[in-house]
Amino acid sequence: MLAHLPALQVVIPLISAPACVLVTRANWAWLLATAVSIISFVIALLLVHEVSEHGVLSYHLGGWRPPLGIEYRIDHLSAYLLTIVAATASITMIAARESIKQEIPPEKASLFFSAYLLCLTGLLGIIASGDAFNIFVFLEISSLSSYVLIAMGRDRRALTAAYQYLIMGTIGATFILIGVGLLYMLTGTLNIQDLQQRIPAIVDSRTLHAAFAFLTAGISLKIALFPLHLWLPNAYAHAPSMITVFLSATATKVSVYVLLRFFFDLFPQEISLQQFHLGKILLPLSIIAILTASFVAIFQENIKRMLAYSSVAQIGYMTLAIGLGSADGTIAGMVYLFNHAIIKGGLFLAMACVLLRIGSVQLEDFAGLGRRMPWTMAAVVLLGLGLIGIPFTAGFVSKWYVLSAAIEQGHWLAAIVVVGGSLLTVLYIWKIIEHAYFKTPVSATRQSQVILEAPRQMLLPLWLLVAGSFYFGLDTSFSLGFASTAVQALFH
Amino acid sequence: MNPRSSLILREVCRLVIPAVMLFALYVQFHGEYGPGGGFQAGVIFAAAVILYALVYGRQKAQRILPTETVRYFIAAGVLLYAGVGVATMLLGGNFLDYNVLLQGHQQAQHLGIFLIELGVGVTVGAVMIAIFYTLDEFCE
Amino acid sequence: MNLLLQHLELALLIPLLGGALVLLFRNRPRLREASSLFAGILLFLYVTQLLGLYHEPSPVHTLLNISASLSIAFHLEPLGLVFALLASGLWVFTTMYSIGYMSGNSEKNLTRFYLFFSVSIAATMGIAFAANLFTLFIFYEALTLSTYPLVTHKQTSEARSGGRVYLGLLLGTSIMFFLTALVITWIRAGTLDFMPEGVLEGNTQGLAAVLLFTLFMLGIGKAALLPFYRWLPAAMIAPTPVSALLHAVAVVKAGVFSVLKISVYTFGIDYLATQEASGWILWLAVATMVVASIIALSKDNLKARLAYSTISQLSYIVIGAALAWPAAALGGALHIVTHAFGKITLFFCAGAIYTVTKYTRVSQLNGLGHKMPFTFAAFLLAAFSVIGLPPFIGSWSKWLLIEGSVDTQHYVVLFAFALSTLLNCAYLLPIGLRAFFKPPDPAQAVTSPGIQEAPLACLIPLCATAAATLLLFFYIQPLYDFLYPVFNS
Amino acid sequence: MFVVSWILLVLGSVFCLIGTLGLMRLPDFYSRVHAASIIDSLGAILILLGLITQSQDPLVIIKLILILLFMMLTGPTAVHALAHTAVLREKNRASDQDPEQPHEP
Amino acid sequence: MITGYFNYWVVIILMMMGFYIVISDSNLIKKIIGLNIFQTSVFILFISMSKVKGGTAPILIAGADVYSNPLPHVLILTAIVVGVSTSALGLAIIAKIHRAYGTVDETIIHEQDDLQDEN
Amino acid sequence: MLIRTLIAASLLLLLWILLSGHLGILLLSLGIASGLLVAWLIHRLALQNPDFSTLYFSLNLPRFLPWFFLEVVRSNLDVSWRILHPKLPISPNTSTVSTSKLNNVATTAYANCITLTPGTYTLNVDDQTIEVHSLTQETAEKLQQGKMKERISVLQGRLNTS
Amino acid sequence: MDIETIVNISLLTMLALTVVVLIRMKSLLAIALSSGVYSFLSAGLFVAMDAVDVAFTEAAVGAGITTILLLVTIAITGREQTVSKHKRFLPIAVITITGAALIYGTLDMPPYGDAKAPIHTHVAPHYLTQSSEEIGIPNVVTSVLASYRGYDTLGEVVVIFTAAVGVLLLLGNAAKRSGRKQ
Amino acid sequence: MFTTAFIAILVVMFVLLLRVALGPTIFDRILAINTFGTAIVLLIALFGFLTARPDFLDIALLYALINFISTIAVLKLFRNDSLGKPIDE
Ligand code: NA
Ligand code: NA
Repeated sequence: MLAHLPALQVVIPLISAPACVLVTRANWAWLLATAVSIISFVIALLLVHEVSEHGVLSYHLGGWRPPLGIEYRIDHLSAYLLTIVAATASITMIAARESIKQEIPPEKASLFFSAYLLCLTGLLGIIASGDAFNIFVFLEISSLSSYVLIAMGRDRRALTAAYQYLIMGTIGATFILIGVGLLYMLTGTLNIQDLQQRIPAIVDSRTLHAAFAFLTAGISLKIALFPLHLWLPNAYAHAPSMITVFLSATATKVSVYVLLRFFFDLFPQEISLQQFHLGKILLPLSIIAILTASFVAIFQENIKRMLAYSSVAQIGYMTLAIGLGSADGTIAGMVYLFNHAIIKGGLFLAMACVLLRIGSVQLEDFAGLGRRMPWTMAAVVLLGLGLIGIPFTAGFVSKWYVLSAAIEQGHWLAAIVVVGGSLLTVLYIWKIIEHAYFKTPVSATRQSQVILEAPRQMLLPLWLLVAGSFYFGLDTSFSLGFASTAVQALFH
Repeated sequence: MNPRSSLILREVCRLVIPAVMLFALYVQFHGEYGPGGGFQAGVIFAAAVILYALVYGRQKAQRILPTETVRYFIAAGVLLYAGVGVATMLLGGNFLDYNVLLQGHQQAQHLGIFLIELGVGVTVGAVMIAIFYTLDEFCE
Repeated sequence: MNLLLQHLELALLIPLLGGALVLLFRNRPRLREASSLFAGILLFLYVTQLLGLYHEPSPVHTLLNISASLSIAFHLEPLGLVFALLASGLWVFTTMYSIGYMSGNSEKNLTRFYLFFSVSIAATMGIAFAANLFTLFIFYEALTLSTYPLVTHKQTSEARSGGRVYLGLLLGTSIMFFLTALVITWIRAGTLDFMPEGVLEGNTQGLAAVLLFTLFMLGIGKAALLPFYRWLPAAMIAPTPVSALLHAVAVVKAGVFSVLKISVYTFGIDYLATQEASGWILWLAVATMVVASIIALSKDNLKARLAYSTISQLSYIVIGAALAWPAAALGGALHIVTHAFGKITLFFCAGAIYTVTKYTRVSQLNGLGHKMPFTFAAFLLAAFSVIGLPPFIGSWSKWLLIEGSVDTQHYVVLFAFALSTLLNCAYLLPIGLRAFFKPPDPAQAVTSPGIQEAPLACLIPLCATAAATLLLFFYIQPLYDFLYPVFNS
Repeated sequence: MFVVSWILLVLGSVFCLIGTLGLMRLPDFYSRVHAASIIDSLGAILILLGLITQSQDPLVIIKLILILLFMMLTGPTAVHALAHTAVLREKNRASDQDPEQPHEP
Repeated sequence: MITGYFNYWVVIILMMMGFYIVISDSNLIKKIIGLNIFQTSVFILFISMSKVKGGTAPILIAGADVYSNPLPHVLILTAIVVGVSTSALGLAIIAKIHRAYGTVDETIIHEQDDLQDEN
Repeated sequence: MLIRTLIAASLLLLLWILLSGHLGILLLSLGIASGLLVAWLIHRLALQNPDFSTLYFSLNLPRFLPWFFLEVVRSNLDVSWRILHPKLPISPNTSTVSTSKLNNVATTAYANCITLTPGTYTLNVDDQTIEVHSLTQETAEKLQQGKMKERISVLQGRLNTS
Repeated sequence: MDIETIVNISLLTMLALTVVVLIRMKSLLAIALSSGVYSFLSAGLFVAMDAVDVAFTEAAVGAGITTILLLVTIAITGREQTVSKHKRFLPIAVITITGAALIYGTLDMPPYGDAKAPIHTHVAPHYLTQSSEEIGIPNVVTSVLASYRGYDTLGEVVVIFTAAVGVLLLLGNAAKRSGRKQ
Repeated sequence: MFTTAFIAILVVMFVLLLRVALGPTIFDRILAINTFGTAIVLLIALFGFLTARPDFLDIALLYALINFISTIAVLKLFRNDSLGKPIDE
């Protein structure tokens, strides 16, 4: 069965999604989703092991050799991303029960978890696939399910956010489709490895330029790169809490993966960088993203929204690192991606706890929360430190490598922005901490309100992430080590 | 309103709806020889049901084809499709490698294609009907 | 006993365990405070043990490798040992003093207070024993963060805004400049380890060296150079023991200690001199020294005046490093110690005065000397030491610094020292003199009648440290000998 | 056979064109329905007959006949439903105004 | 030149007109229709690629040996399904938006949201 | 009921064979299965007429078609001539024709035949009448003569004339 | 010019006209119906370009589903007219740039129908020549769809399944409520 | 031979499109679109013959069968303000 791992990684959640629809009890649906997430995680770990032992795994779906058929291709990079997504999924699902019980009516739970499983399927499929069009298909599975999941938020703005995301996401996906179509037109193949072989011969074609442009625009939309990020803050702010946790830690990350896969693998990276000036596109946009989004985040009163803007900025860090165009920069980007998944996932999880207990994530309602929800808020502080990039946390490691990659490339502006962005992060994270610990609630109702600490089922995963943030701040053998092997393979 | 005002529509649909349904099944099973296949068949079949709902009312359609049943079909099609993949896996082939289903590889391919097209048809038809039901119920 | 040397993390663990005990006994104030004090004494004993065991060359003890080039590692070297000894020793006094002060002023949230107090000492120990720049940086940041709750302790909006400035400037400068400098060093030198000769020789020249040194100096915001000194006066909102901790024990001392350590072990004093990397930082420090003194003179608020005094005094140490001359650097190192004793006494006194009278302004102190004789006597002794008059320890470090400026023929610096000394006199002495020789304000005498000497828990530490400023003048030689090899290898 | 087919196709085309002309010339919706009927009836019938006469494959002929049959079944039904609704609409005119039908039904 | 590229150019124009509807119109339903047009034009682009002059539909028959490329057809079949799914979902969301806001006009929705923010 | 379903199934199988043209075992059995399935669905959906009226009518239909085709041609020529005429000689009007003695199937056929011949189309079907829109007065009058109705009423056979 | 080209060009032109008409229309009903015309025309175009299966799908979807779904939604939201508050300048800029990029991209495309283009020489010939042996069915589109790239089709089914789950999840509750009322 | 018919159908389509654009009533548009369906059926049938691929007739048949569904749906919307209610309510 080991040989089938690449397929099982995607097929198990895929099959469980329709199975979940048939489940009638909310708790069972949750149990199924959780079990499947954990199984996916185990498979991802096995894949990491397999890849480390035997190198790249190629699985021929339908038994047809590529490029005739579709290939699942698990290299270090895919295994790395699979682990991140599956781990996030597991943690999210373990924590999800209470929060979802509160936010989703029980009769809809099975459909809801089915949609979640579909989203997971899509994300895993994107990562596992070695076929450009198959990536598009699974991208759509994940996108459609995320539109649905976001629209399930309690506020009516969740609907408009989901709609906006649907429009933007579909435009992005269609751009990617155009790009893939033009590539296919020029080469006659859809297999990524095959494309990689064939692209250098046609590098002067203007059609290839157009393909590159459309892929860039499409992927940037999915990544929420400035100025195509407008869908993200609303979507994250109004989605059901656990969905925000899941999506923030996975969705844009997987899009960053697609960026890497397309521009550093499908297009040989020297072509992307030297012929198509990918770095010159990414760097300025990333810099603006980091600065403006961080700045906007400071003025947000809704903390989920604040963190969402923060995500836009953090994505800027990743694309900046990748845009530096060096192997070190890309490694830094990957480490950043890994660590940000932990930290931002944790922060949104903490927000889920808060929302569960006080029904609001407005800044003013955080006053005095440090005393009332000590464990949750302590986690916010520790994860916040990680987001800022304080040493000992995973966030530091990622900032460190981005910064050093920037300086190594002599890109001083980027270096300044990296550290400047961290300062802006301090500003908005500190707003939360200050309210939670050094302020007493203003309104009498809030003062007298009995606020319980979040349930253990949520605190445990939350603190697991906190521990992760510190663990990966101290031991980088997986986050950095595996990422560098992955990226070095791309850079040959 | 006079019930005879829609007489023509009802009478014509007595003929057209079965024809469309049969046509859908024809399209379902002739995908290997001509244009069409599971997806088209599913859509056409759904169109027949929708036509029925338009003429005779959605609730009457639902009495015969209840939402719950449709929901089962939605899942069943996907499960059939993926199940073929799992079966090929258990028989020692790769996921969706139909060649392991039967001895002769062409027969095996035929069987595989037949089954997955059926899965597609069932899901697509059921999905379209379900979406129409749901949207229309929401309209009330 | 080798075990002690091999496990320098004990120096962090002891205060952290103290913190854990504080948390454990959060509902039993006596036990809580006792465990805080106990940890302090234990730490001090531990560091003295280290001092006894110290021999060269000390091995680097790596706690953990984060990646190939980043590790948390500790080592023993004279500079760090002295700093650790100073900090742990003064911590004992400060803890004692806090117990008196905090209960005397019936402050709240004491568990948080003692907890972060312990954590900040642990961070200070980490800075003292850091074997590489990365470790130093980590504990530098940890110190900032762990002192923030202390600064914001009162939870008023004033305290919050003070805390914001404190955190913003310290974190800001460290991330913006310190971290950048760190990365540059790493890329240039390939290592972040502290080496006796520095690590930059041969791979960084000219403007790059100047730039790098500047980044480090600006990045170490805790050294309170112009223009990043605002955090220190902002932090005056904190309770007095915290001010003592900030000014004498941990924060600013950690800053200037980092300045010295980086100058010596990353750049190397010789290298600094040959590259003239420290040239304009020297002038910046001189300017800070003079400007801060003048501002101090204009402040009526006692703690603000002391704060500006600290800023001015810190510049002495930076000048010591920036002169890039062994004697001066040694003077700087000594000044860490000598200033600590003087300044902690001054703050203890200020706190004692506040505890008893709730007075915060200099102009309110007229005639108080008769009611609080010990406090004001101690104040005067410490003031003499800070000014640099013999026979107080302050004079030794000042002397070495002046010698350094003469040796390097920086006469402007020499003049600045003279000017600063005059200004020191002008803003410190009148406080004590006013208390003893000016008649009390009649209005005040009515509103606050029963003023008496400070509580014993406050009085003992302040008298002890004041006595130390005098006594240590005669026992400075071992310290001098101990530090000498660091700067004259 | 070929000639027959040709004639049928051309005639069918002519009727279609006349139908279109009517669609443009006739003054109102109710009259235009008649013009559209020409395309739907004789136009379609003749062209399909032209194709039937053209082909040899019985399957093709059968399919063309089926097409014709179903068109003759559904086409008039749709037209009738359309006209019927237009009448109903005219009766309920006062209640709601459709900006894209300023004066007629 | 004209016959060689006419298909592509018209397809691009169609695409851009669909895209224009999506980003310029404030009616949510019309946006979905714009999206449909946009996507369908991309389908036409793909199918244009697949065409071989003198070829015939890729259903093997005796007597034909030049066939158009079947692969883009397959891709587009999938893409059509994706398009329908997206539209269905978009329309469902619109239905709910209408229930929540009483309108399907973006401008009015934004106005309502802003108004809510102020209170 | 069973008989009706079986008849429906065999008619559907016939349609299947016409569509498919393949007479292999597999496809034929699929055809039978499909026929039965749809027949069952017809039953479930209550799409059958309570009697065999549709069947009878359809079987008789070929007798009617040649006449009707000529009628269609004639009316097409008439309307075409009017469209091409520069003066557009039309006089649109609505009138009613009776449907007495026609069953539902025949009424439907009548209405659709009226629509299929250009110059007239059905506006509304009432209990005993069909409302017709005519392009000219003459076509309306011609329809009133009831020739078409007569021929259609023959088709519905003896079964029921309700 | 042969008849295929004429049909091709005419249909494309009509497509463009349809969209122009559609942009200018304000009645949602008329717009929904016109989008049906767009679907008709593209199905015709697909036939003209040998994509029979695609045409079939477009026909089924366009005539049977899309319009219906649009109409149901219009039934829900009311036949409200679009208040033509168009944002003009930015959209026009965006489409001009995107369009220009695409037009630029076409300049190195293999001309329409060129049999020597790489697209027709690399993988596709295998399907056309080997499918009858490897799969054994005449419709190569089906053999690619259901076997060679059968996994994509599974993905396609999952996409549509997702849409159903989404619609049921979003609107499903209303059904239950109204069901209880009756 | 087919050319004539093709061109005729194309012209018909153009004119129908014009009718869709001009209206003036919604019913004119629906009428034109309904007839457009007929034209497409004929076009596709003709194309099958032109390319000697009668497979295409399935598409024409499909249109012949279900083209009127959307017409019915629109009219239903006019009558009942909903698609799912029984038509005679
Ligand atoms: Na097919
Ligand atoms: Na007629």
